[in-house]
Amino acid sequence: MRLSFSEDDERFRREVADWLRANLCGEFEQIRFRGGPGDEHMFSGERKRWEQRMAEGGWTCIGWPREYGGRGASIEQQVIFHEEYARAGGPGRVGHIGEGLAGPTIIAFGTEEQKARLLPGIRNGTELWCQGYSEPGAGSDLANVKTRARLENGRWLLNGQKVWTSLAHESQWCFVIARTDPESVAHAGLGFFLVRMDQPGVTVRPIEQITGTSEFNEVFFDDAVCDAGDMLGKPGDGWKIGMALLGFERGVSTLGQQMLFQNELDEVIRIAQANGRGKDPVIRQRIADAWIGLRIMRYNAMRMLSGQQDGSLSREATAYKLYWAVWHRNLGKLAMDVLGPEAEVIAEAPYELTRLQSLFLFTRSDTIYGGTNQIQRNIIAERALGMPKEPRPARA
Amino acid sequence: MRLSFSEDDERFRREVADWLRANLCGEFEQIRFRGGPGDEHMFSGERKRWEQRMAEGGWTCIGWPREYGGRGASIEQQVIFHEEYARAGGPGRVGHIGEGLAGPTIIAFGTEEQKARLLPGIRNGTELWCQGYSEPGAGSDLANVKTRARLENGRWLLNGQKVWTSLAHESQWCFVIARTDPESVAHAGLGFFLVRMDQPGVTVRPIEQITGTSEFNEVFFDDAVCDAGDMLGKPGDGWKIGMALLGFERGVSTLGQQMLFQNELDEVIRIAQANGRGKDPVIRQRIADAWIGLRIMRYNAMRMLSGQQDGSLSREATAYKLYWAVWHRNLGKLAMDVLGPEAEVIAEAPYELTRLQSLFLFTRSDTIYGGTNQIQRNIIAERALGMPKEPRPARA
Amino acid sequence: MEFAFTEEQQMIRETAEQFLADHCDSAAVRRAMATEAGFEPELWHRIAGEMCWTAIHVPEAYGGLGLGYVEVVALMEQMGRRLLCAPYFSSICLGANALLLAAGEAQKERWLPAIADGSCRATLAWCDASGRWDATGVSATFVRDGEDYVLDGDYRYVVDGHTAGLLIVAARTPGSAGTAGIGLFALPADTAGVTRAWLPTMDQTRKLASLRLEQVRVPAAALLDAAATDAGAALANILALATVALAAEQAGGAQQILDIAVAYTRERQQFGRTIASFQAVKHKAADMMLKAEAARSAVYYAGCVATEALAGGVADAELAAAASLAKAYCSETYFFNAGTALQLHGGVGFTWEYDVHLYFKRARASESFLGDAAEHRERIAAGLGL
Amino acid sequence: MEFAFTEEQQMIRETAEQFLADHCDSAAVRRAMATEAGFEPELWHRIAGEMCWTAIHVPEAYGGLGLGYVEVVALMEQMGRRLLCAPYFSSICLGANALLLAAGEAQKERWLPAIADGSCRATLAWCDASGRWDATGVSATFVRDGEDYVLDGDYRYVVDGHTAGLLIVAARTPGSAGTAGIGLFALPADTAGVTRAWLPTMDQTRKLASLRLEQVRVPAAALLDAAATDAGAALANILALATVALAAEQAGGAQQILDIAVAYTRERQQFGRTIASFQAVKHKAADMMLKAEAARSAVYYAGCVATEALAGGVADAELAAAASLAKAYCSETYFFNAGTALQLHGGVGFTWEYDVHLYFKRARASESFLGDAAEHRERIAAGLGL
Repeated sequence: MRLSFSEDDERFRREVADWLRANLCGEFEQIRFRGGPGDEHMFSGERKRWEQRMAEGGWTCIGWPREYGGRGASIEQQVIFHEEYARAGGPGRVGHIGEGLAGPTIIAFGTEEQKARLLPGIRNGTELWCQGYSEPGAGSDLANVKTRARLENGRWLLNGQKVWTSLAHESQWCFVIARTDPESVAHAGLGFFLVRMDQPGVTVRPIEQITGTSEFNEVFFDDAVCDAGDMLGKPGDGWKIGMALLGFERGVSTLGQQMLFQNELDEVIRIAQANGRGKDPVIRQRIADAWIGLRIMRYNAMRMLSGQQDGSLSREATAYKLYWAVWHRNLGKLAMDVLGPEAEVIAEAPYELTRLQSLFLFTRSDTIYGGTNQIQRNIIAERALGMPKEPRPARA
Repeated sequence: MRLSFSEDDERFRREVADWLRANLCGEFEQIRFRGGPGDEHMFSGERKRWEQRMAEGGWTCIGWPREYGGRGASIEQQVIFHEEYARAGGPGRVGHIGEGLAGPTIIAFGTEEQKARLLPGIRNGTELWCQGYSEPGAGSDLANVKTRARLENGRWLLNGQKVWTSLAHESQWCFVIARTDPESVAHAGLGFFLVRMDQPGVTVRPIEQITGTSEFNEVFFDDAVCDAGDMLGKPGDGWKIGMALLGFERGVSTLGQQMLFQNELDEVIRIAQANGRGKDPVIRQRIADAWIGLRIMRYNAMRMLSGQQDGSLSREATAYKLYWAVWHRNLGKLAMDVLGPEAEVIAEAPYELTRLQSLFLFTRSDTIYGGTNQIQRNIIAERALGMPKEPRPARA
Repeated sequence: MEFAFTEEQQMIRETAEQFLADHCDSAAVRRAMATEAGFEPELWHRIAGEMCWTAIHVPEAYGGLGLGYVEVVALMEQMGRRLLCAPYFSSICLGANALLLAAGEAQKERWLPAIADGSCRATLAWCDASGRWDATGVSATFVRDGEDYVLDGDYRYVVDGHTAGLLIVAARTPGSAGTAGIGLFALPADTAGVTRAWLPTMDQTRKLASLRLEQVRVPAAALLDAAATDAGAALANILALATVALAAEQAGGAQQILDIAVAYTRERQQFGRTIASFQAVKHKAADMMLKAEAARSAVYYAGCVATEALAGGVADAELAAAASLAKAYCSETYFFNAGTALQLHGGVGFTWEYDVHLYFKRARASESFLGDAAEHRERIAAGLGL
Repeated sequence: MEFAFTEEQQMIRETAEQFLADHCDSAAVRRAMATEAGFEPELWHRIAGEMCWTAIHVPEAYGGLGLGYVEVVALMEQMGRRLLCAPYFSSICLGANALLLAAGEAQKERWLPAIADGSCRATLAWCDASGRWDATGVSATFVRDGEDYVLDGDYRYVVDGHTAGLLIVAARTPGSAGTAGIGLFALPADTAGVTRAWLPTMDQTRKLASLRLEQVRVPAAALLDAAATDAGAALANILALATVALAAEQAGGAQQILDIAVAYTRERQQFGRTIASFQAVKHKAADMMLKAEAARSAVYYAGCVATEALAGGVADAELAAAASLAKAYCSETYFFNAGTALQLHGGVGFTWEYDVHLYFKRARASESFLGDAAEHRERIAAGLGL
């Protein structure tokens, strides 16, 4: 058991840091530390250009195999990359759904033709992806898919609605789970579709959020067309592929996420030092608690990654989402309490929030999306602790 | 809305206080502040004599109608009595199950013969009662009654086991819910029996508790005899009567209980002042929180009692048990933390605990007995908020 | 002991409930909160003229109804339920109370009738950017200059400070500190040297402002003379009364957001059943109810104490303790309930369209306003001799 | 980065798990805890002689195995799971560490081999009845008298102080305060002038004692000379190492009581189903698991830092922060998990017969021992420059 990285890894760290220092400047200076949660709608043009700059430097998709344009980077290297990226204030990645979700899923389930056709756009930062998972009214019940797909003249026609889709405006592609078998229920009869966004059958409508901004969208499919060759797997594979995709979500980016958390916590600490609330014993307790929680989050993640070399989802990994979501939500509250009465004052009328206000409000969604805390606790109890599922209700 | 008592009530308060001052002394000095939760096994002889002294003064069963030996005291007077009793350090009442539970139940459901025969013993402090509610393995599932009663030669013979019965050794009577219809399940087919403890068919076995003491007992019935005239109501009435009895538990004694809580909190505050922990900002927060919680408990109870004049169980009453149980449990923990490392040191080897250690350990049962916190939350959600019961499981 | 509303109080409460349900629905709140003033004059006129809420605890001698603070508490609870956007809290629970506790007879006669009939909207300004809610937050100064006083200083977080017609401001003699040397002044908002600016806030349902006083000259009669230049204790009592009212508003909000959440969970289906049937959901709701009920007990109690305090019947320390008790409990309860309601709503709780966020933001704003739970607990600890 | 046990560490851990499952069941714990000494010599002999746990992180030069503190942490975690009643914590995590950090070469050679082979059981005494766990709790004094030192003073809460053979005591020069003027002395427990008494405690699984030193005369060689009379920093590091070990024990207990509770709820039927199928029960268990896993991460991290610290590789502040982090988190976790387990057991959790109360009491005792969570958080806040 050891906390430090190897010399090779440290060399790699310097390489990343050097590249970022040389490139995340000039026109990109303005997007440093921007585009994170609560700020995802900002600077989308600049952030798209930044994605391509990253690609030129060979810093997109570094965890992908070399044959698909990646670097085949080790877990350590990926961790280091995400840490340095966050440390340097790298902006929220507009390409992260392609790189982290769509790409790995295509690599795992796609045909060679699909890989050859779709992966380069992700790798090169020229094609962005968004996700069509949740449906209105389904919430955490992901299998409750009502969007339908029917095959007509060799093309799939999709009808239905997805919700909570971020970056839908910016993306060229959306992956969509839809029901291919109209008679099916729950997990069966689903297909996994790769759908072009730029077509008449697709409409994007922003959702106005608690923050007054609209990172998330509703996406409507009205006979949206998906070529037969743009289905991943076969009809009926949708659930299996979708679950595998969710598995890719956990992992190496967590330590980068933590670095962003650290930036936020540091800001809170600076404010507490400046406005005198850092002398308040109760605030001190809470800041120390946040600091402890974040340090532990780091070692949780390192255990999770160290144990994940074999690809299995370890016991500790089931608790990770719940852990960070609650921590982050508490940090948002702490930020407000450290600010005291000044926490209320917004940046500008009518309703432009400060960064910490956005943090406060946005972190309320952390405990909801990607499976609410309640769902997470069910998962922990059932999968990690082997406790029984709730008995199915008797039919009324 | 008004907080103060009427002049008549204040006169009554002085009367109670005067009587206690004149009587709770001499041989009874040693039992002041004794016999509460965690201490119920102590001084049972003295406390039985005290019960009779109370009876002589006309201070038992004051809320009962005059015709059954009570004073027909108003709710305000009962509240005052319990407050003054607790303030004076009146010992834990060995007669409280008879006075507060058995008696009111007999008054409500008994025949005139039963009332005439059974109430005077309670009123005069000569016959003590214990309760046979819980069964091993049933826990909060009160309807899960396995104790059976069969009628033979005009007498009921009881077989089964009850648990968590306090004062079983001291009592002349036990009320027992038992199944009269062996085919029945859950709430149906139960009877409510008044059983003499002093008979060969009844065996009492103390339960050794977390404190090393044994306030609670198991009670075994092996063909225990209950005369036909000692059944309350009819076969099948058991659940109805039992539930009514539980209803009598809530009420006027709560403000007396709160006075005991106040004594405990005052002791914690004194310790904090003495040992310097009262300067610790975190401890200060917790003590203030406890103080706030207890004050609110008082006004919760007053609202409950003010609203209860019509006998209905108000919305706020459903939350009362959960509220005080959690408060008291937190106080136990606070007491330990105020003591700091000294909290560990017991009064005497091998295992005689201090009063506050007993409080700490005993309060862990507050959130369990009489319906666990989990059951209480179900009750609040279903009865007060009208949320649906959990669907019955489909049969496997 | 009669710890329940009297029939008259019950009637006031029910009338308020009905009025607000009719006139203060989500659309009305959203209309009002989007404006800089933060309230709709028509509604204010009805509240004052028709409902007479502005007159409720003002003595009959000054054009009021002469009722107690329990009635104010009952109203504030209902206003909190509906997120009423109106300068009631500022004008009545700050302004009127300041006059009642600190003004001389002539000053009361001059100002209270107009406040009671709603034609004058008052507020109280005391703390500066430090955000210290007690006398130590007063940094503005006053000096005597002939027949006048000259006031200088900055105020922040002044409720409805940009729209009130009458400003009651706390200032101190230069060099004084703590609770000593405080004076309260009543001055029309258009007095020369007063500048004021809206402070747009995250919670849009209560409007704050900053005030600047530069060489503001007021006649000697502007000094509230019952407490004169030793108004530290009066200021503490005024703030305690305001705190009780705020706590009542919080208790109302905590109850309403519980009701909204329960209604939503009963409607919402997931995994083939209404989510209200899940134990995790039920237990959250149960915890919310326990807190909402306890919050109500706390504010009714504090309302009784405040009524007696206004009648001169209790010690300052008792009023302060009751206010701190209520504020500490209600602050945490409202935020807990609003946060839990947001969680129980899932994704839609995160949208602008649903009302949950309005409660959530109001809960946060109210939590820190006039001191958060930790601050009030510390006050209580000090009062316990710790 | 390799944040998982090495194969060798894994083997040590698994061997310990098996050994303790075999030799430290509930009956063994109950036998040992009922005695004044608090341990069974046979088990101690096996732990030391057969398992070599007492030698684990003692350098090979002093008869030890020369492994790291991660291994100690792994063992303490397992001991915590089984509530091992043995003087391991006192002798190794206090006594041996004190010698390792503060003793001179000759002193190490004299004492460590006997500690490593278990024939000598050591402990550390420092704080008095104030229960202040750092150098400020040291009130015993030492004065030089010719070739000797003379020690006077009282100690309380000394782990295994009534049974240890070697006492390492902290004392201060008369008139000194805080971390200055501290010396550590190693003296046989039977030195003249030493009286010691068992302090019976609520948690019976770890024994405490009080010590009184009256005109205790020790030779100059008893002063641990690497830190000499400026041992304040060394004492802090010794306590930090002990704190890490204690946190590991807490993490183990927190895990075990979770396992016990889950097993119980799966077995227990109520309302016609296993109570483990109720969401309220599952969610409590999930929270326990989250905490237990995080506690484990915290102590493994702290174990790594401690290993480096013993090798002289990290700053004192980093060790202190790691220890405080681990102790703060594990203290709350263990108490939460034990309390929750008691609740999930219902009535039987309240009986002497079931083991839950043993964990519950140990959790409480460990929580305050060496500083509770609030104290350690405050230390961290100070370290953050707040």
